[in-house]
Amino acid sequence: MIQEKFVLKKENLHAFLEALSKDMEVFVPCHNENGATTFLPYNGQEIYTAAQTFYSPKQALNKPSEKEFFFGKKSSSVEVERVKQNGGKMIFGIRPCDTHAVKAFDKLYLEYGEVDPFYREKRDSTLLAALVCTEPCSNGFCHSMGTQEPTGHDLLMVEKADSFYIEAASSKGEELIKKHRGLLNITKFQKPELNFECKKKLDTRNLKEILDKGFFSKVWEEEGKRDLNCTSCTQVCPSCYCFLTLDKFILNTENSERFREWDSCHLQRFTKVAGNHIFRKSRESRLRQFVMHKLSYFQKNNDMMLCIGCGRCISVCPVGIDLTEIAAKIRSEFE
Amino acid sequence: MHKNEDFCIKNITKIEGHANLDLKVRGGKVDSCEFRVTESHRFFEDMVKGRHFSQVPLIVSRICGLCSSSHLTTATEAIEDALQIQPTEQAMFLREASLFGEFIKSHALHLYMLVLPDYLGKESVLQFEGNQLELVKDALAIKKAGTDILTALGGRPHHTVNHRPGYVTRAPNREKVENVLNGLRSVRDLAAQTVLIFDKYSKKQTFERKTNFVALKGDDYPLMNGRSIHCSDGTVLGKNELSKHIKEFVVPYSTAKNTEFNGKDYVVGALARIALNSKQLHPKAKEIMDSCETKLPNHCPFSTNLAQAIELVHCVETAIDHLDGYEPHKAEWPDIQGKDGNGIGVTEAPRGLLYHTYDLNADGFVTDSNMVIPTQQNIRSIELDLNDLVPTILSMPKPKAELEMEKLIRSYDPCISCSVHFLKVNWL
Amino acid sequence: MAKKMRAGFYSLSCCEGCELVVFDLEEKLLKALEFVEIVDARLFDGNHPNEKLDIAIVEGGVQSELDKKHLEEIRERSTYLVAFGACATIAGIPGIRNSLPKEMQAKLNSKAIIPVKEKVFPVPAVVKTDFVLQGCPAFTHELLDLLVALYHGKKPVLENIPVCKECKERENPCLLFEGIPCLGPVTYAGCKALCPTERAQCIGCRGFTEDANFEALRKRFRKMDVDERIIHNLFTYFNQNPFKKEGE
Amino acid sequence: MSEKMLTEPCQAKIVKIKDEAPETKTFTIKYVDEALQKALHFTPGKFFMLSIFGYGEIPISISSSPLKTDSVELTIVDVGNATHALHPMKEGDIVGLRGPFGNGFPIQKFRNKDIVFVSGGCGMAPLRPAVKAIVGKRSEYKKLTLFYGCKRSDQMLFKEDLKEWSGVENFNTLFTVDEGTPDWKGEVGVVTKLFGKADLKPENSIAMIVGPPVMIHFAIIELKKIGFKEGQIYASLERLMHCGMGKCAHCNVAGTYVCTDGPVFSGAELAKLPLEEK
Ligand SMILES: Cc1cc2nc3c(=O)[nH]c(=O)nc-3n(C[C@H](O)[C@H](O)[C@H](O)COP(=O)(O)OP(=O)(O)OC[C@H]3O[C@@H](n4cnc5c(N)ncnc54)[C@H](O)[C@@H]3O)c2cc1C
Ligand code: SF4
Ligand code: SF4
Ligand code: SF4
Repeated sequence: MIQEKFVLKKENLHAFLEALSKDMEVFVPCHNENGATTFLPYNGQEIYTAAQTFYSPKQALNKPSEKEFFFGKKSSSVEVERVKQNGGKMIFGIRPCDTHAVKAFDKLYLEYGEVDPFYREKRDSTLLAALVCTEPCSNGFCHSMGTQEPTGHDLLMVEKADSFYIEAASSKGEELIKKHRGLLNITKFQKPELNFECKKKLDTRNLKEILDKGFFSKVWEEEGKRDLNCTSCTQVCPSCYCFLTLDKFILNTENSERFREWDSCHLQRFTKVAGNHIFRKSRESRLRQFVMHKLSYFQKNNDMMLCIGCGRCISVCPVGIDLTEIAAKIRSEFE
Repeated sequence: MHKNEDFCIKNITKIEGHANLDLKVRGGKVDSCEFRVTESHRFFEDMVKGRHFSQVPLIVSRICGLCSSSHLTTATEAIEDALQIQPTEQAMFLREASLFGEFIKSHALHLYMLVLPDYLGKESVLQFEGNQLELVKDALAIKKAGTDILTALGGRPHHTVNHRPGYVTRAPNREKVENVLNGLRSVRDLAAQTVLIFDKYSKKQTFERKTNFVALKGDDYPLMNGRSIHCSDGTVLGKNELSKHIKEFVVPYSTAKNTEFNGKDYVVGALARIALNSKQLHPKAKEIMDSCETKLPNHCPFSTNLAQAIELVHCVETAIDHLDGYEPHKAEWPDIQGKDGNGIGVTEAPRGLLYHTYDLNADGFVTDSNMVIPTQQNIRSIELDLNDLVPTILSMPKPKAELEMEKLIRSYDPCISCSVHFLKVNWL
Repeated sequence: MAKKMRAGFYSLSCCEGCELVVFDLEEKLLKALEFVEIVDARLFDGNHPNEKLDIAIVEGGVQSELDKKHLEEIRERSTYLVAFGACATIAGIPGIRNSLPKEMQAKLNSKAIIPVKEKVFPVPAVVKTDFVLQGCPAFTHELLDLLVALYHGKKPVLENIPVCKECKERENPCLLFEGIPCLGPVTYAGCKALCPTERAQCIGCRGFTEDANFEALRKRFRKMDVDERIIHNLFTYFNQNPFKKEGE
Repeated sequence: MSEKMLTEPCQAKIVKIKDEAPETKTFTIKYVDEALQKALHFTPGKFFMLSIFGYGEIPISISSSPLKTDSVELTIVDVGNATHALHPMKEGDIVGLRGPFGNGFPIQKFRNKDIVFVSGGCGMAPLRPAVKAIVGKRSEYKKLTLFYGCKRSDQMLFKEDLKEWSGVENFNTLFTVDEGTPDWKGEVGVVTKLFGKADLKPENSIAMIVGPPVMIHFAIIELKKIGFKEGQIYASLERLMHCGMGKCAHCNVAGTYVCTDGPVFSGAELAKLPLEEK
């Protein structure tokens, strides 16, 4: 491990990103052309680090629709071809909480049960350059979720007035620093104390047990009534991963492709089987599935909460549904 | 063929909308000629009543799929007139560019898909073969250049979504416009080729009937923002005066209103525009027009197609010049308050002069409206043309004569959906 | 290799924009013609009223007895019938007429040359409809997907997915937070959130989803201080008033 | 099982097709790659993700005996897009197999017990491997009872097997239909009505239930009435699935994954699952 810490002057930021972009696709936090903050491949645009991005960096790993297989029909066989995933990516400036979302993906796709080669291929070539938060964000509650420190990152960065402090956090990160040392200055640097308090809180003590007990609580019904089921929360959540697979023929040929697409537990089709039977027909049951998956269910197989406390679902909800409030209400009812 | 003959062409094909033609010939002369629009009434004038002004353009754009931008722009202009607001520069720029897109789309489809089969002796483009297939590809390419303008500037090829009275909700970035420009540049030659094709067919047409041309006039070849309305009989009107000169009336056999200008039939559309504004054509269009064997303006209705082809060149060239200077501005979303008043919008749609007027109440909700639409203005002329044309073609076998009549109708590019927008019924 | 599908295009009362989108397939149109044969379409062809069809694509709503007869006759000779575009699927803009005062309707009918029905009906309200393709105008990519699917014997279904889902996939800022009433949460997705991406509100051209929570959305609009009349206007843009009480 | 078998559709050839009932066929399928076929082993109750290329990937239970793995049988009802595309397929056609997935019935644990099989409709398909495995090792188990209910008699699956099983020593097979037809001489009514006709001794018994949700629901209630404990009941569930390996989360029922934790659940587990969520 290189023990030195480095500093990247802000005037060198673009040169640095440019240099990185030569080897990989670098996703940076920025404004997209629609005016929202999100992560996009670097192409010289202005970097946005003032706060957490509205959209999470998950599109860097899982796009809304991705081709997984090509099936080529031959006279007496079908050629099954796994579509190569673009390798060589970095998520630059990913926030600590979001690195935990990546960790949740890793646990699910790479550790629990069978390894998913589709995700592995994308993840293996992805580096994380975490940017530590120094101020609380509007709806985040990372302190409650224990996600204020980054995890699984390759570089660690802290933003200062005119520079970024950078340190390597993995051997891959180290290589990167070696390679681009020309743009970096060595510095003496103490990692700052993260001594801010999140504005929002979620009491996680025994949360799983309490929520499981509250499965039939009235709270679901009340909240379900005002739920639009617009799926916005599942779309912006950095750790929502539910997907479906979809086969499509290529025009009138016998060849076809299989896509993986984001699904959302807020939709009726999520549990619809042949004969149009829908297991979760009511709004409340679908809202409950979302909240419970985040705060309770995921732990069963993956030993961590799926919610990493970024607060995006709260910021995005048009009708102000807030999972920390739901959890608190159920706690008060069932503790 | 006999001197007495009944023609009844049902569901005339390759025009937009449903119409029949009933024509009786007695003693070698046309005894009665009824262009029957059979599309049901569509009541737009009433449907916009009670609607907030911001929603009106999006509703009336559904009058017609082919010229939705024209309706949208006209309504927007009318509402701005009523509210007495000045649209942002960006909005004006994009509106004008969208109209070029619409003209390109509409003319390309009409000329290649609907008219050309007549001249090539085919029932439809679907039966084109060999070299003719190239023409289909050309048509789709030109049309694409037009729809690309609309898609880039307005969100989609039909029924633009981002234009609002006073502003645009979102302007495209330069890159999108760059793509559009590339598309336009690549069809320059195809547009010019279109003129040659239709010159070839037009010069064979000898039929003429003198009519009155009416079109908008302005500093440029005006599609919108015209300052006045000119008429080939010399009348010059401001847009407020138009309603006094245009008389709408209903005929008992058709769901479309007919119109008269100064008590006479008249013609709007490409031919009228060229007749009145040829000086303002883009130099490239002008040059190609002058090189044609068919000399425009003339009074042959079939020449409309040639005029459209020339406009195609004009629109492609002007759109290139226009969009080349595009700079996206910072988005402005002015807060526009309702206000009572009456507003008039007049533009040139691909098929001719288009006129909308709205009355708003103090909160900006529509209380009354009226629309005069190109096709309804031409219907009278179509019938009168047929009166003159039919006696000259009676020697032909009946199917051939019928085809000639259909050709004449198609040359006007009638758009029936538009013509049946009305509610107010004033019985003759 | 399956046989070419025989298709017909029809328009009832509408602006014919949907028929035009077929041309927007552009180069794909020529590809599609390799497996779809257009045997009856007035706009680009002659009339062939007796052809049997595999698939009839109908745009426009039913406004008159004439429309109704025409539609029934089309249904008769087609295996599948597709309602194409908002007028056909949900009565769309012409459907605004359905909420006009009754007296006006009566007055109209007394003078109409083609007798109009007192209401505009969408295609599924008149004949059995196999598929609906939403949108005003309908979307080419969906038409192509449907044709490809049917060619291979697949039958797609319309799922209750709101526009917001796609809006979020395209990473737009939500208009509801800018005080603009947007119908995205209650409207069928499939347009890739076209309007919100242009920063214009969704006006519901793809129809309301079956499980839409209108009441919650109306409350949200009221919270934004949107004029009641505008809210009413919005909910009745393309769709029949979801707040209508029995018997109204 | 290799990663490949579980994570990508492997080509398999249809070698035999048998009409089982209206809209139901049994397909005998073999991996194209023999090595994969050799590597295949499964317990009864497991399922495959079956790819009908271009039409989709659907979960389908194995319906053949686990004792015979040189090919597998899948019994499939024509209900939707994928199944509809599969039905007209012919011998020699290629489909894709991914799996097998799921926990399966722990029949090893059931040795030396009385076994009760309860099945409804096409639920017989996932149950058949269990019956076959148990009948194949008849001496290891005690008394066997099969209750099988169908809508109509012509919809009964595996008629030859049923006949064969009724001849197996100490195997009581009882059938019922919802709608009687003139040629049907047996019982009419729901499957739980049959329970009283067999001499069930709950003490040393295990019940395995596969069928539609309602049937499972009532079968459990009735069995409990007779004296079955939750731990003696096993049922197989059905949910929408897109991956089969606990990743896509579609089959998640209150935190339990039907694909990895199930599809077979004990009565005790089922009692904790809100099967029909409000
Ligand atoms: C563990 C398990 C075992 C099964 N075993 C069998 C069997 O042995 N024989 C049999 O005939 N059927 C079985 N089914 C049901 C079978 O999966 C569905 O009938 C099938 O998915 C319908 O697909 P489709 O494309 O024909 O129907 P469509 O209605 O067109 O389905 C569309 C999509 O919905 C999904 N889907 C629909 N119904 C179901 C369902 N019941 N379960 C899971 N996904 C569904 C599929 O992803 C399918 O691609 C089983 C289901 C499960 C969960
Ligand atoms: S559930 Fe909400 S707060 Fe938790 S990680 Fe997802 S978006 Fe963030
Ligand atoms: S802008 Fe409209 S469609 Fe998009 S998320 Fe907001 S409400 Fe939904
Ligand atoms: S966003 Fe709404 S109005 Fe716009 S195209 Fe989509 S469904 Fe239609």
